[in-house]
Amino acid sequence: MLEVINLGCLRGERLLFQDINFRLEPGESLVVTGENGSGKTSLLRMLVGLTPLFSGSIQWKSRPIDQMVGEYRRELLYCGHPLALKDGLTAVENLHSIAALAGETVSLTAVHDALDQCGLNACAPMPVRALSQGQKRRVHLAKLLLLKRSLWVLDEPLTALDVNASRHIVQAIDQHLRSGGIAVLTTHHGLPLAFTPQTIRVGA
Amino acid sequence: MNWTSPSEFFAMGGYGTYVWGSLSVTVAVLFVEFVLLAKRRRAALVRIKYNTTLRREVGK
Amino acid sequence: MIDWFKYSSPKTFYPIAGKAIPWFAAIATVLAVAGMYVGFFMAPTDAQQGEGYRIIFLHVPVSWMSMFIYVIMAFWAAIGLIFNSRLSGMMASALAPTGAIFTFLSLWTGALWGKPMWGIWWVWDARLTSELILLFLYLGFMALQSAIDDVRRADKAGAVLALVGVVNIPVIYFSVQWWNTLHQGASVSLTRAPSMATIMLVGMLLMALAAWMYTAAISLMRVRCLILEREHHAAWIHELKEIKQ
Amino acid sequence: MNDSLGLYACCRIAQRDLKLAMRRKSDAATPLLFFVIVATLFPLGIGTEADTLRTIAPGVLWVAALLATMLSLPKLFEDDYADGTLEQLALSSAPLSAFVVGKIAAHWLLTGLPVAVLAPLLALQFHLPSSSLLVLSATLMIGTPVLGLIGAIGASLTLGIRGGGILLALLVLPLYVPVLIFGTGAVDAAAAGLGATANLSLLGAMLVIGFFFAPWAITAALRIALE
Repeated sequence: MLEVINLGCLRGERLLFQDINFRLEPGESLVVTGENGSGKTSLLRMLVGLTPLFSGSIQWKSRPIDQMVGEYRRELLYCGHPLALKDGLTAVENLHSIAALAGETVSLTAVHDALDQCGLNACAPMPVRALSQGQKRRVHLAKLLLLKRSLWVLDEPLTALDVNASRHIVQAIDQHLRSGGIAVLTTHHGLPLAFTPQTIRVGA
Repeated sequence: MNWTSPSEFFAMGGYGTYVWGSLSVTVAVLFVEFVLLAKRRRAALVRIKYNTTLRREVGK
Repeated sequence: MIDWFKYSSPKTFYPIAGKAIPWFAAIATVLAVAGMYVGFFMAPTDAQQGEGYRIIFLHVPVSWMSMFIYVIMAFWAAIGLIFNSRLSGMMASALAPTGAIFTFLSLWTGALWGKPMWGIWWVWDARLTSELILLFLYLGFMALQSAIDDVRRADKAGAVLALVGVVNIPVIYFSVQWWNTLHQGASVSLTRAPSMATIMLVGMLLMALAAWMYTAAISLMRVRCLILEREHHAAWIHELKEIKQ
Repeated sequence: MNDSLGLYACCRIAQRDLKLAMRRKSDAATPLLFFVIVATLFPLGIGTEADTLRTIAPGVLWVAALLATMLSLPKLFEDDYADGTLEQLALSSAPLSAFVVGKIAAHWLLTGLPVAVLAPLLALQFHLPSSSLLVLSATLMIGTPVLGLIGAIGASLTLGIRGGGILLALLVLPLYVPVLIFGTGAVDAAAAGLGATANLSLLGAMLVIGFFFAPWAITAALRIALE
């Protein structure tokens, strides 16, 4: 499904990594490890198509991703470092607009359901400005449940989450993999997934 | 030939200031551009030479 | 079929440019001397403007060149965006300062011509005004490139700006001319100098070619500087004879 | 399918931007206030002689409008860029250019349109004949979206750059020249009793051309900024 061949990344004048190879089939996951500044985030951004490739290729269903931009993006969900939430909007409004801007129409009940599953029903009508950092993160990750996408690319999904919320996320990822999804993630913490993920280490 | 004497040439029929003002500034600006570039090149070379020797020292 | 991509690598281009620079510089000097000789010794005195008109042998070529350079710059920018080649971006960056200098010189010589002809230093003439805006475009391009730290991003952003600029230049020129006729009536045009004799045209063409060759030489010099600055980590740089000696 | 998706995306982002602006009304009103104050300063600086004011009115009001729309341009993409929304938009299955157009439309509704509505009132202070008031408003109606399209190019190029705001002005102001010339030209022509249609149609042509080309440049610049 997702295949990465001889991927290399040049940042400024520095070669961050080269010859990265992996292949993920439905139900499989990959954890990218490495030190700060080793290029984990760059790898993910290449994977979703934000950063152009310096060398190598990325294929989805045996076709290079830059040849099937629209199709690939409809199956892809990327959660980066910034949360992409608007302080002035409520949690519900934020999720609703995120879904709409991602190109999907979702009902308000679906939004509320997703928030419920993340344990945020009390926060739903509050402006995001009033939420704690961890709560914001959970709102951000609620879109994993809201948008039905087959490829999840998550950059440090457990940052700023308490034990309880982390477990929620891990469960969500497990559920995603069980139903035939693919996940690529970076993490500093151990990630007690039900299926053993592939791991890859970037940087020298 | 238009000019009978050098002084006539330099006077430019009363327009000397303007004609020579244009010419001198043009020449000066282009010359300065050249000099600055030559300096820039020297600076770049010095920096690279420094790095090269550093490499050799480390390589030894 | 020539392998253009081979020549677009900085490593191959650097020595070729180094060999070409003296030639361009020599041709520029010869042409400039010939042009000046024609302009100052062969061209006759103008009936209306006296000797003052001889400024056009500088003014017209630098003005042509100032506009021409922007177009070449945009050309390299487009190539850089399409083929994602590093050298094209460097070419565009190398041309901008020279273009800005020629634009400044065009304004300077234009003002020095305007003073005796019209009695004032600055006339809101369509051409002069367009040149002034062109200078702003060059300065904007250079400011944008120097404000971005990542050179690859700087090249690409500059390329987009150059393309936007080159699309806009005709619109700007047309609008300024429209505005000029509206506010001033017919203005004295600099290039429509009365009864352009063939010999004057020859002088101007020689000077224009000289400016062209100068631009080639100086921008190649600047490209070489840019290559040295940007690729200083590359192994081939350390093998150059100017480094080894 | 793709077109309707684009249109939907365009409307949704415009709607969201307007909603956000309505929650911070003071921010939204700043450019407008700026416009009024700048226009008021000119009579104070130049004097209150009616003929002089009448002559400078189109230029002053147009330059003030131009600066007012430019004032809020750095914000156009900056917030979305900083909080990561922009990269999500770039990864959306809807085309990025649709979002760009939507954001520019919202920006215009918040600055260009109110300025165009307000300008005739200020023009009265400058003793502009009532016949040219409507023309002034019309030129601003057509001209400010062009300013928005051009300005957005500058905003996307200077995204995330130190000193971006002032650099934006340097990049964008020279490109504003044609709009300024045809905008003020129309008002002058109307005041002189000549028809303003020629100028207005030229402005309209620029709007059409800008609408087709600017989004391309903006999306290219945004993707470069996101790399």
